[in-house]
Amino acid sequence: MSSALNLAHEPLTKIPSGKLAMWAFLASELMFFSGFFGAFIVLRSGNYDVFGAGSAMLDWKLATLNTFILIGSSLTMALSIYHLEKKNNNMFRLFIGLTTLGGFGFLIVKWIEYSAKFHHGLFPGQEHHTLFFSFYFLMTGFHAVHVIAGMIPMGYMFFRSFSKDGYPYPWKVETLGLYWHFVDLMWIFIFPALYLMIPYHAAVAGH
Amino acid sequence: MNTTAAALGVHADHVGANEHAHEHHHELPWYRKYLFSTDHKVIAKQFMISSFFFLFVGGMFALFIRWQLAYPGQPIPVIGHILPDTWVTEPGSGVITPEFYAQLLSMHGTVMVFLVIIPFATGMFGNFCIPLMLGTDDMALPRLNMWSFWLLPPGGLIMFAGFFTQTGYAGAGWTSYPPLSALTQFPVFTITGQTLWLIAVFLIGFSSILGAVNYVTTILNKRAKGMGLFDMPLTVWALFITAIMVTLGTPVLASGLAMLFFDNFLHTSFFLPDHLVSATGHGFEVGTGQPILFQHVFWFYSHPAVYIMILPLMGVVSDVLSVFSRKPVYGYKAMVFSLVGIATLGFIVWGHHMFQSGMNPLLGTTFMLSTIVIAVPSSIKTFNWLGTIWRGNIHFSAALLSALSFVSMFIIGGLSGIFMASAPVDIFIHDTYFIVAHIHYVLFGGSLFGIFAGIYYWYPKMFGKMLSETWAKRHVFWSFVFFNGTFFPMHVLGVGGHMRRIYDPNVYDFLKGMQPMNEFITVCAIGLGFTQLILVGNIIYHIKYGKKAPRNPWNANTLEWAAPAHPGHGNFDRDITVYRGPYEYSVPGRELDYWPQWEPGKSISVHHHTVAVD
Amino acid sequence: MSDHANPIPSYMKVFYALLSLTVLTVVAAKLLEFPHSWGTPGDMLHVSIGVVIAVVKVLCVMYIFMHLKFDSKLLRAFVAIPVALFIAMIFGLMFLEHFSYTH
Amino acid sequence: MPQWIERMLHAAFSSIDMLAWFPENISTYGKELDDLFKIIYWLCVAIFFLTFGLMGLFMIIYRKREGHKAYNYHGNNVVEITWTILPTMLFFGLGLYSDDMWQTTKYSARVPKADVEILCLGKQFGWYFLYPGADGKFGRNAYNDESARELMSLTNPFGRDTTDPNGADDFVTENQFTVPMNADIVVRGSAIDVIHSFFLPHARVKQDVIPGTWMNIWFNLTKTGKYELACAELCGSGHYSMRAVYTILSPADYDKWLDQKNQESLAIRGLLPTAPAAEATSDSTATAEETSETENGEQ
Ligand code: HEA
Ligand code: HEA
Ligand code: CUA
Ligand SMILES: [Cu+2]
Repeated sequence: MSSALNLAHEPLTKIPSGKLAMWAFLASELMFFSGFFGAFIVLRSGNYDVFGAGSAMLDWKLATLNTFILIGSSLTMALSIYHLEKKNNNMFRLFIGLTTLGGFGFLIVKWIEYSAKFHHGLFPGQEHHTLFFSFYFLMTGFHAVHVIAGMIPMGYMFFRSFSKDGYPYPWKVETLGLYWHFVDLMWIFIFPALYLMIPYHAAVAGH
Repeated sequence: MNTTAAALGVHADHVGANEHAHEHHHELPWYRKYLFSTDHKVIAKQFMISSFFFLFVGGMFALFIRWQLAYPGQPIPVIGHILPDTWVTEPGSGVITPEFYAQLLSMHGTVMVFLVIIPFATGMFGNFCIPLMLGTDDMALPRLNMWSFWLLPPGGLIMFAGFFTQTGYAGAGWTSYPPLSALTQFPVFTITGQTLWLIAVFLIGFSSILGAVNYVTTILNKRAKGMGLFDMPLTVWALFITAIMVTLGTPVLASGLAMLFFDNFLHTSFFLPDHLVSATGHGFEVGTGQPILFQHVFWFYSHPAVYIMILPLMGVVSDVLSVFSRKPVYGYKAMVFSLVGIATLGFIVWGHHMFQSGMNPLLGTTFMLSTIVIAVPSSIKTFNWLGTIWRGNIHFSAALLSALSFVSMFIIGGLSGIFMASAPVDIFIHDTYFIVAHIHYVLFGGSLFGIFAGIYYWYPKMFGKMLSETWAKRHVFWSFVFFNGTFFPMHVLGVGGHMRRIYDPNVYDFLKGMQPMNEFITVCAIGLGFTQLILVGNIIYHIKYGKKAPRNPWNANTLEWAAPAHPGHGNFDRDITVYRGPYEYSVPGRELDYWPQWEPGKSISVHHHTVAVD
Repeated sequence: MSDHANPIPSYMKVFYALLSLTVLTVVAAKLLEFPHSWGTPGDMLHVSIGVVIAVVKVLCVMYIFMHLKFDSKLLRAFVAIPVALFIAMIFGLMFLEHFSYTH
Repeated sequence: MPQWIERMLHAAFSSIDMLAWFPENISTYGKELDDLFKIIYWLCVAIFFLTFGLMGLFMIIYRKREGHKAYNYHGNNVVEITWTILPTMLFFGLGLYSDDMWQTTKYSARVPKADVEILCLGKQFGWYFLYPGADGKFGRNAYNDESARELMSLTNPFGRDTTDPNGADDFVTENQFTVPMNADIVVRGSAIDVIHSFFLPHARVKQDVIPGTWMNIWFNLTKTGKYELACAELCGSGHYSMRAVYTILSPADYDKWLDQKNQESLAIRGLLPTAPAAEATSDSTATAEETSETENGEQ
């Protein structure tokens, strides 16, 4: 009955509701991570040596690689949106596929990193963990969960793009894209915080 | 013809008389209609039912607490012997144990805050009022809306599942300060009541974030034609500000809960210092966490949360007062700006809960000043409410009486907040019953009476039936009386130094003289609990047997009253265009004392008066 | 945004910028590994370089990849609020922990 | 009328005079705090009567009357600004006025030079106090040396280093402490397991004590006698029973008490040949070395 009425009109802000809601949700995600970063800042100052020693044990080369992978997948994500809007389904399929692949690549590298840590007896919260590794697993873990959560709809879109008319909802991809860039964005902060800010002498002394 | 009907507005009640014809458009299976519905009105009712259920549970917990305080060492009547003889009651006696007492008060606080007031205030009113008052067909993202409800019952269930763990419910207070909430005598990967509590609150928080995201989007994107932001009723404004606070505040709590969860479940040490000594705990050597950090994170959310719990009701009360005084809200813009002010300041005052916590006293000074400043927007609101009824033509309906109870109880609760806001005064009254009195004056006397007002006001639109005004007034009256009997004396206990969260005050010599007062409180509390049965009975009985409600029973202006008496999916049966603000009551030059927003007509504003022109 | 000019060049530019900034931040961090402890100028410099580069990268992502550059002013204002709060909170905490305890 | 109802009603009516319920004040700054409370109280009473009076008045005067129409009025900015600025000034005054007292009680810089210094530890569910003993100096312990935290254990909660000669005469009391009257007493408080709160209702002192950090708590008591210490922060099921007593003695009596304690503790360590027999303590956790606090006649 509402179709005849003027109730269901264009969004007043000209921003599609899904997109606006995604931005609001990302604001909330930002605050979620800011809780972790806040705690990180506070506790790092009280435990400088522990954080230095822990950070020195991380593999910054793998992490740099992962940064490249995520940046790349951000690019392919943006490109896939562009091509879907241009109704170019094949290119869309290619790029959304590449993005998903990027997600996989990221997780694989992450897994290599984690298993090396487990191998060295570093688990979150076992008796001999250090506070630094609690943060390491907390932040990268939640980030990885976000990566996985993004890959699920992404994979779905990839498979849908094989159907006859291709994937039909550009705005959904755009919304997902916002999310994916956010995941990238969080990594941009996590990377230097965990891997790069090492005090040199602690790195030597601590291990 | 459509336009004339619209123009006639509420006079066209007969237009809506057979509106139910519309509902049978496309029949949905029952579970899509009642359970997994995406209709905001159904979701609002779901929130209402679950909140009432949890109110009952939380209230029962409160009565157990009260029994123990008034009659320590005596078995709980009736129920005492049903309860298991483990950590719940002393074997064979039916007397609750200290452990169980701690769990009761923790669960009471948590349930009331997270499962009663927040779902009532944002979940129920948010869902019901926003689309209807904006004159639109539904939320911007109906499916998301459904999810925001369906995360709540699992959250509640998980929390209550704590009862079946080895140690029972979470027992560290609703604030769950570590190390208490992180230390367990069990190895890693053991699930305790506290673990479940953390998961549950996390889920509930997620539920309110999803809801809030939706509200923000809907309010920005889906207002009826012609409706600017400053044509929105204050209820919607309040819900809008609240939703923003939820979006920005709740995730911070979630991050704190996540860290606490790892401390509790995996024995990390975010909030645990090194070398803790306890018979059961685990000491760390590597890295020093900080217990106070959790308090910062917790109150960064939970102070805004107390405003999350009251702002929507402030909006509701403004609407109700205006409608039943037949007068515009005094200082509409000031009301909006004070909402914004409360919300903004609300994010920088959290430290007032931590004056005695051992954070740097310099911060105590800053937080004291900011806290005192936040009372200013609250006083603006109070005076504007008084201004609203000033020179009105007050109809004493149950909704108005509840709203006035809200205002008066909020004043008392707010004034007791001023004592605590002064850090040196807080030294003595912190963690005493003075605080408990404050909590209940603002949360029960404030929020819950606001919720009563909202229910009495919107019931006709929710269920298409009228409530019994007589019984409603009885309920409000007795609630008011028993409420004050229960919670006013708590101020006195607090001044006497009576600590909160203690199982048996008689351990202390200086508290011994207060036993009679505790008994008086308990008797009133029982009365208060039973009085709520009137409300529930009234609601349930009149869903079926109530008089059919007209479209606009209160002769109100806002858009929900343009909808059919019992709106179906899609809400409206007419085009909605908004011509003026929501509060044009008693406009000179008009015969009727109200002027709905959807009714065309011109007016001018002369010296703060509105005058109709033809 | 489809009515805007072809965005691919700007995407690529951002992509290269992000890559080089990543390299830059790693190199800077590795070069700056000299003995210093918390709160000393050395640490401050170390942290500030990392944070500033990260912020630049994030702005690139938000402006181009997330289309804020092409979006309305309203949305930009909308986004600014939480970002401001985020920054305020981070700085607030840095401030807090400086003054946290009465020893 | 049944007696219990009478008792209750009496309680309800006597509650109206709230200020009469304060426990007796025995500390120097306690009076100032109480006075501040009273100022706010009377301020609030005034606001209460103002707002409730107006509300009641409006409800009567402007109740619904047939044929009467309300006044269409949207508010007045001058009025609005007035009632914004007035409370702001009032509140700021209150805040500034309060702040001085806050600084006195809590700022580290304002903690006076200690006449008596005691360490205090909260545990589930009781309190330990450590006195510096005859030499007036603490030995190495978790308070004055961070690294001594490693020594902390259930039997040595203060992490005392037994090899430090300064510490040989330090002694511990459990669930009670004794202080002189009219002296600036500084308590350094911490906890070993969870957060507790050091609450002396009669002295108007409250401070949470947190594991891992030491709080400065100071007070100056003006009366002799025996009073209660309570824990004011939920710390587990036994929170309610985490009570201690403290005795305030005149300076002369205090010195006597201190001498006696020192004798006892030295005796226990075998440092003195003659020792007044120390009674066995009732508490189970502390070792003989730690629990030399047996107080004759206490409790
Ligand atoms: C709806 C919930 C709600 C609301 C609205 C408030 C409102 C306020 N609260 Fe409250 N508060 C809680 C819920 C709420 N609080 C809860 C749940 C706790 C306990 C948590 C726990 O520890 O478990 C708590 C605890 C709490 C504390 C910590 C106490 C302690 O633990 O030691 C403090 C301290 O400052 C405080 C202060 C205030 C102040 C200043 C306001 C102000 O906003 C009030 C402003 C209102 C008025 C002042 C009245 C109206 C104004 C006038 C009539 C104008 C004229 C007035 C003057 C000129 C004075 N609150
Ligand atoms: C909105 C919040 C809210 C509400 C409504 C209440 C309601 C009540 N509260 Fe509570 N309370 C808190 C929030 C609330 N409380 C919080 C946050 C704390 C702090 C917890 C902590 O320290 O961690 C607290 C703590 C607290 C204490 C302190 C415990 C302690 O420190 O040791 C006490 C003690 O008397 C108490 C009592 C009561 C009583 C008697 C009621 C009564 O008003 C309850 C009356 C209601 C009922 C008895 C139920 C109503 C019945 C129905 C609706 C029946 C109909 C339903 C069906 C049939 C389905 N509360
Ligand atoms: Cu210790 Cu409560
Ligand atoms: Cu607060």
